Amino acid sequence: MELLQTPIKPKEYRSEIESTWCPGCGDFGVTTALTNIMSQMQMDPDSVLTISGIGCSSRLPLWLRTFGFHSCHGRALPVAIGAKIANPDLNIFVTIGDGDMFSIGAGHVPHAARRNFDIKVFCMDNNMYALTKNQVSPTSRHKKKGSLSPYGTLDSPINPIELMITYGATFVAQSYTGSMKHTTAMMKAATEHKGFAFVNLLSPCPTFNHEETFKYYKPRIYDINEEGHKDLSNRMKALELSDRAMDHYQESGSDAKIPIGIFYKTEKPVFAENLAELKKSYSSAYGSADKPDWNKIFDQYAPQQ
Amino acid sequence: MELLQTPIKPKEYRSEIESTWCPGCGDFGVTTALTNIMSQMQMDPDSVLTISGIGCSSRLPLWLRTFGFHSCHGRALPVAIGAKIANPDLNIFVTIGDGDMFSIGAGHVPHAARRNFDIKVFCMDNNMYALTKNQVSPTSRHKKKGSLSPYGTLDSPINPIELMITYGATFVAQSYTGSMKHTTAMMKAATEHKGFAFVNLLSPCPTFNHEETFKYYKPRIYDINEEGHKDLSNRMKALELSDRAMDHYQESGSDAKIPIGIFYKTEKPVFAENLAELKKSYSSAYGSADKPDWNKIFDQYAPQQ
Amino acid sequence: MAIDLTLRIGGEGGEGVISAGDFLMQAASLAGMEVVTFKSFPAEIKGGYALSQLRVSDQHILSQGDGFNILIAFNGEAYELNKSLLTPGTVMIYDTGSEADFEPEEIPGVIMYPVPMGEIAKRQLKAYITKNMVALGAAAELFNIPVDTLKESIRQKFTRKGDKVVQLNYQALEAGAEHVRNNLKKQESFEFPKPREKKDVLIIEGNQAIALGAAMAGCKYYGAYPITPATTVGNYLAELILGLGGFVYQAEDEISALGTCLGASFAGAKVLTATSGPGISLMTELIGLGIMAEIPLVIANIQRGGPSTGMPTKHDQGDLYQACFGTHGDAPKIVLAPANVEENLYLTIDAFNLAEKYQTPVFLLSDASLALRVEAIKRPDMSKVKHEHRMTRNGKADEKFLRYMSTESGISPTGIPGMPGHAYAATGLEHAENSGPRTNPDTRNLMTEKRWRKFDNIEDEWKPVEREGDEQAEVGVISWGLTQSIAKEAVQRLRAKGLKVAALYPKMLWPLPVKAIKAFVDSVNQVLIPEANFQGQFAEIIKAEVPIHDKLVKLNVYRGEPFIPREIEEKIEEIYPK
Amino acid sequence: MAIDLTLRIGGEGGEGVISAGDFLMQAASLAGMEVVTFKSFPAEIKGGYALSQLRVSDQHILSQGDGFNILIAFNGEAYELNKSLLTPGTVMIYDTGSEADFEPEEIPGVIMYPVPMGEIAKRQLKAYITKNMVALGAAAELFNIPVDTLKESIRQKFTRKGDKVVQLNYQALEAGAEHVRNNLKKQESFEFPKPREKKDVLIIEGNQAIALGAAMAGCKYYGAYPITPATTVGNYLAELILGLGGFVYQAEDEISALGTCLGASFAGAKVLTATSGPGISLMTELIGLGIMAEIPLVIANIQRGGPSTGMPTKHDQGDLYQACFGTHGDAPKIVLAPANVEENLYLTIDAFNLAEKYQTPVFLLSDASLALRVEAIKRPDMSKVKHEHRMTRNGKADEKFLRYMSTESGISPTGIPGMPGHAYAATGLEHAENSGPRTNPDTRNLMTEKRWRKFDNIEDEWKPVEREGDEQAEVGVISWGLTQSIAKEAVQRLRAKGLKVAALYPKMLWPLPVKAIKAFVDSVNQVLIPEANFQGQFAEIIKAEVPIHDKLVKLNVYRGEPFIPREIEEKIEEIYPK
Ligand SMILES: Cc1ncc(C[n+]2csc(CCOP(=O)(O)OP(=O)(O)O)c2C)c(N)n1
Ligand SMILES: Cc1ncc(C[n+]2csc(CCOP(=O)(O)OP(=O)(O)O)c2C)c(N)n1
Ligand code: SF4
Ligand code: SF4
Ligand SMILES: [Mg+2]
Ligand SMILES: [Mg+2]
Repeated sequence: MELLQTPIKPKEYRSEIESTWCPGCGDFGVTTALTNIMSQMQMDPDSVLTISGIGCSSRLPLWLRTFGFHSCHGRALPVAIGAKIANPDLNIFVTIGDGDMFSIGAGHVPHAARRNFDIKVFCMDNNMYALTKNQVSPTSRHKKKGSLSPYGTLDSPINPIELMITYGATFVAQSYTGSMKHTTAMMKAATEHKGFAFVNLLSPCPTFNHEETFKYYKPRIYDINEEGHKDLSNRMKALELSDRAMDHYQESGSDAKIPIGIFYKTEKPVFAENLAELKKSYSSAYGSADKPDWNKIFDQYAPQQ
Repeated sequence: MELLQTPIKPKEYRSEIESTWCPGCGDFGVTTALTNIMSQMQMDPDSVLTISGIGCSSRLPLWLRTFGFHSCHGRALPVAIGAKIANPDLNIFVTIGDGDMFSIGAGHVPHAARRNFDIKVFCMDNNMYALTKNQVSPTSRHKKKGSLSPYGTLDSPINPIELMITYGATFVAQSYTGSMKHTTAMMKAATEHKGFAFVNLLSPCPTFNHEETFKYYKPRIYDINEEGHKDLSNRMKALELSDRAMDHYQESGSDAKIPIGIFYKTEKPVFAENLAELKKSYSSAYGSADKPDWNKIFDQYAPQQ
Repeated sequence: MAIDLTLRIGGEGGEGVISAGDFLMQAASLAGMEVVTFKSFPAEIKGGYALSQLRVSDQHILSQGDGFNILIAFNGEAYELNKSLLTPGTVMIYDTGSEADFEPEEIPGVIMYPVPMGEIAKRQLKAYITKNMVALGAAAELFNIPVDTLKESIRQKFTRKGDKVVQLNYQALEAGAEHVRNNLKKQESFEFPKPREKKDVLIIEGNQAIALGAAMAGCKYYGAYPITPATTVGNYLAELILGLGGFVYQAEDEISALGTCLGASFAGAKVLTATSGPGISLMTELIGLGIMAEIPLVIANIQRGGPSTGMPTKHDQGDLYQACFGTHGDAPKIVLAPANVEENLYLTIDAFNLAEKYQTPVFLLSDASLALRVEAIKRPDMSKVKHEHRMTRNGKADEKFLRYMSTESGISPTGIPGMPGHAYAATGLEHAENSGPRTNPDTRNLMTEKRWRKFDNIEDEWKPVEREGDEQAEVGVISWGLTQSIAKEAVQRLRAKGLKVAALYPKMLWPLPVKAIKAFVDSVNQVLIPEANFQGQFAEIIKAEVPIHDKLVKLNVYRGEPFIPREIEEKIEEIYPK
Repeated sequence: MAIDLTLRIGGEGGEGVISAGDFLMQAASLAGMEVVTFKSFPAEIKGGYALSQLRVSDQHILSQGDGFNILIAFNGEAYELNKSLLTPGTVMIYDTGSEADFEPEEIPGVIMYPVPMGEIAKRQLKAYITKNMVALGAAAELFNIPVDTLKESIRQKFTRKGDKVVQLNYQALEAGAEHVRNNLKKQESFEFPKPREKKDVLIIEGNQAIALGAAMAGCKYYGAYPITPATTVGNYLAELILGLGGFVYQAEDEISALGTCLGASFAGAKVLTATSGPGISLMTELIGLGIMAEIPLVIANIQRGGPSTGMPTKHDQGDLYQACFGTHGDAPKIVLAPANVEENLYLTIDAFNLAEKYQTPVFLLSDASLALRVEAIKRPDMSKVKHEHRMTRNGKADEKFLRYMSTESGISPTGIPGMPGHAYAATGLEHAENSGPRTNPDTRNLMTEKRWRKFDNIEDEWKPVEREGDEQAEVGVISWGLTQSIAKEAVQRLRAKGLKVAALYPKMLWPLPVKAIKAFVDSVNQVLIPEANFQGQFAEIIKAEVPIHDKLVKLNVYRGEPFIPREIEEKIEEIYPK
């Protein structure tokens, strides 16, 4: 492994493993934004752990010269939580897809969010399953066609933004990988936030998704923060805003705008803080945690007289 | 099996299998309410399928003389969905616990709700895991003690009402098993609703939970519908109301009231309707669905000239 | 003399490697030939090495063959990866000219036909994507591939894209042929079999056969979650089943998928799910519930390379252990494995019937190669297809219904929601005959024995084994799944050479058909068990029941590609007494 | 003469059956006796039949014993369920009077002591819940149980509830004793061993030993989801581990639990999870990830009756197959099984060390009975406990780091986040030495072989087998887990009788210690394999590797209760050459 130069340049955060993504894939923007941010913040790549599940998007950690864990489909969050509890000093990015996060991984999300782990979750939302060659995902619009529902799905989509706010995430934003500037800004704001941060990245899949394309998004996107949404800790307002985030999916409102920007941001003690406090209260239980007095421990099990 | 008399009395909906619940368990109220409702509506017990996962609460189907499926921990909803798709004429009740539904089963809930299956979900929420002898659940208050967190959990609770509205359930209510009248009313309204209906039943566990007891709830409960919440299809209002449902958990607001009643109710086509329509459009693909012309099917695979 | 020709196309995924192979397949069967294909997709969505191979003959074909006679190399990678197989007598058509990324060495004895396919497509036809058609045209000209039928299959594929597209492809085909006529001289004698009378066949892919078999068996519910290489079972079923009154449900994960199957089966439907190793792993708990609650289920595992995510697009037979032993507790079930596309169809039907009869989950073990293999199979005769239905009590509504009555056969009449007088609550808990939870030792013993007794005579009730070869043989081969079709070719070659060789082809792997295996083992001096997994899982399972330790020779590949017949042939020759 | 006394208490859950047993246990070890307990909880939260049994001796005790000498029956159900064991020479203390729900028959040779325990508790002490203390007091009086130590253990338990509660319990104890003094006459000669010098022991329950072993091994992370009978491992660890700088994380399900363990281990921590069959089933996919990514993990499976939800509180050894073969693909791992509480502790430590050394998931198979068994074990000596740590490269930051370097041992130096120059991305995909995904046959072969090679010599590197008995024996017993402790008692009894019997006690079940088993089998004429499962899972696994088919006799119970020594003893006598 090459020694790093200071300052570390974005491309030095890239690994020797070559990307297998299709040309034009929206996810390239996320990789670029992430290496840019790490470079801007001069993060030590050996202190960064990038975790994913399975999917096109979930390949991202492989392209990085940070520690990485390309785990199983839907399991990035549990893996991230374990790593964060074991070593709170690590900077943890979770880079996954809409299917990975909201379909097979859906059961983990509320619990990760409500515990406010200091983890940054970047969801590359291409509104479908790409790696398995075109099925609908939880963020697919009603009637979208997929290989298992060629007639157009009967399902209605979830709303990732609204869900994450409801779950208790302390930072919730959306961006669009067609705008490198906005994507970088959102991912950076998330990275700088202390707590569970979620950014939904509208990230087109030119190979399979011919509806939600760059061309589709470009004219519809508007920046809610620029257009006045500033009261970021107002949960009800954030919910109201997010309620309209999927309007463009309604057949009736097909030219509805698509909001990007920070919907919600609040401060709350992170899990590691609560845990550190708890540990402190137990730290002298057996002398010291590092070099405990084992006989003191064993005494607890000895018959006493 | 005994022949049923008409009209069928509530106790005829009980099976020969004896309950193993502790005396005083809140869940008895749910069993009683359910048999009452079935009797009031004169439901044919052979057309009823009661499905559960694993937990004290999940034993309920065993006490009933309906078809029942006491499945695996967290899996009641998928089982219910499969049964409903296979036979849309069945009346399906899902009777489960807070842990079963919102912890291990959490990943299934948004998907069941957004698809609007015509299923009634009665969650017996005792704010903890009882069958495994006292651990915290997703609805446990911050700092609640459980066997795996004897110091008081670091977690913050989820809000079941708010989640279910966000997920797209078309009927969302809360009741309290200390009031048989209200419990029956809510469960009946849910049963009469066409679509995915959820009732959170505050159902004390006298054996393990010495905080959220009947005594705790009684003075705090108030009926939101009686106190003016009538605009049931107003989603934002329902969210606002539900946002305050857990205020009593806050240390600062410990004498906060606890809302019961219908929070949200809306009409939306149920899954079975969408599916029936879809099937209709394919019904003559091979002559008829019942007696298809198999050679017409095989021809699709034959090399054609 | 019989013609037996294998043509391989290799190139980058997205260059039309697979579709070129498909056109050849179509054309060959339109012309009445026997055909078997072998395909391998890259793990990448775009790019990566893709392979499509076609074996054609005027005789019945068993396997994909040992290698190829003709290679069409679209790019340098295809050339590099196949170079070692370019032995004297083989032929290579390869890309050359301005668009080519490689220049092959000369290999003595290998006939080389350079065709500037990329260049012709790009310069002359202004459509680089027609490169595969140019190559096909060249091959057609060289090997006497019936151009009319080729055109017909192209027309069928592209007709909905408009006539312009069809014509463009025709032009490319012609341009390739013309290049050959003008520039190359045929230097060998390979050619396609002559067109002959069209047979009444269906051209079916492995996974498609499972879908069709399920439909034929009366499957009305398919609950699944997408996963390579199983997804296409559902793709093929999605619209087909709607026309038959059923539904394909895409669940949020495999646990939910199987949960819905359990619910649908409980409600009376015949159900299928298809997945691969990671999905089976997630389903493990609910499979156990199916076993305990005695609910019919058909679970197709289209195996891929494991463990973990492994090699999603590659051949492997490594999930047998899991199928037999993956669930916690003593958990009886049935495991079947088809050897080819036709068996995929008929064993799927058998799987449904066994599931209904024994009220049990049934595994169907296919794999990534079989999933993609295409065969022309005889048109099925629906009047010969039998349908089993789970036994219901059909008693009077006032008789006491014991759902789990401990019958002599171990199979208990069940009830279906809606049937009067059959109400019962299924449970994953140990239970008494009336389905109420119970843990006392007597009930436990009764129910455990009942669950196992169901399968006591299954080997006799359903003859799940085929045998071929000498009655007393020097070497006997036992194999399963796709490897059977390859072993069969090896065995037949050796018998043609006069070696005393026999083979046993079990279609049911669990419960192990012990009698048949014992009898077979007794009739041979050595037993060879070739398997595409590291541990030799079937060999180990057999060894536990039949003491073949001294006679056994294992042969294992775990490289992600199936055996070729020659490997098995050579192994047998090696151990054959000299 | 050696004293060996077994006292069983049976009654309804919630009546203090278990706590009465615990007080006796405490008192007996306070008095320096040897003790082993056996408990069985009902599946119900309240009610249902509960059993607590105590075996005391002045000698070392191996198992729970064959039955009991003394039964204390709290209710009619306890009497009914134990009636068949009331053989001549046994004693029953039973509830009588106004609160009793039964009236026993007279059984010839059985000594009966009626004690109105419920009545005394309710009428005299106005506290029905002291019924168990009244019974204890009666027993103490009859069998010379040291009352001071009994009182001491009662005081310790109730002191935080206040002196009033302690005194009430003392009174109940005394009331029971007084009833005996006034109304009954001792008619037999059973008595507790004499108090002797207190030994330096710890009184530990099965699951507690796993928790303590984990703490001693350096475990810093425990991620789990509650499930009977595994939950208490976490209960015991929750505060202990905090004092050692670690944490118990209650996840939302078992998949998440193991996911967090993988993350924590990847980040460098030593990790444990404990669960039971249904939890293992859910973890199956992620166990495969641990194998593929080569991540140390210790997974304790506290087995219960399966399949499915089965019998959550009952003894069973039915999850061995799943531990060895449950994951899809060819998936190497280590499986250990402790025979008693002391081994629970030390094998847990071994499990951590093996996980670190071989960079692999390690299973520890305990069960519902062992989970609850209490033993007095020797105080551990921490200076003798060894700690293995996974090998890290510790190379220069500018040297190329190949995480999955194919070394001779198959074990590759790893890196831990935070270490400079070790960054790599773990993946469940098949990968090259540098951890990049790769599917070509050569890499696949290299990595598959590397993963298996790790375990080639494990049997020699770590002697995981004990043997006892005659060097050449007529009957050799092979057993595993809790059954070992029972088989051991049977074997020792028979050897005392002069039979030529031997036993093999493997502590590692997978990879199978083939050499030791082969050698053992060669040294005996018949092999008996007793197991608490239906299929005889370990016997089958052995048969696949060692051809013992002709020598083998299986003995299986699957009733939800462990073997008793006499069953094994009698089976050996039955097959022993006459
Ligand atoms: C347990 C399991 N089930 C299914 C799969 C197959 N699979 C791989 S990726 C994927 C969906 C990916 O969708 P998404 O997360 O949106 O990622 P994308 O490819 O769209 O970036 C599926 C179903 C798997 N790898 N593991
Ligand atoms: C896969 C699996 N994990 C864990 C368990 C153990 N378990 C049984 S019930 C339960 C929690 C039940 O909580 P809840 O749903 O709230 O029901 P309650 O007992 O409180 O009514 C758990 C963890 C199980 N049966 N299966
Ligand atoms: S298939 Fe779509 S999501 Fe996947 S790499 Fe290609 S463009 Fe990106
Ligand atoms: S433990 Fe609690 S929830 Fe369970 S049956 Fe008893 S009272 Fe009800
Ligand atoms: Mg996606
Ligand atoms: Mg609960």
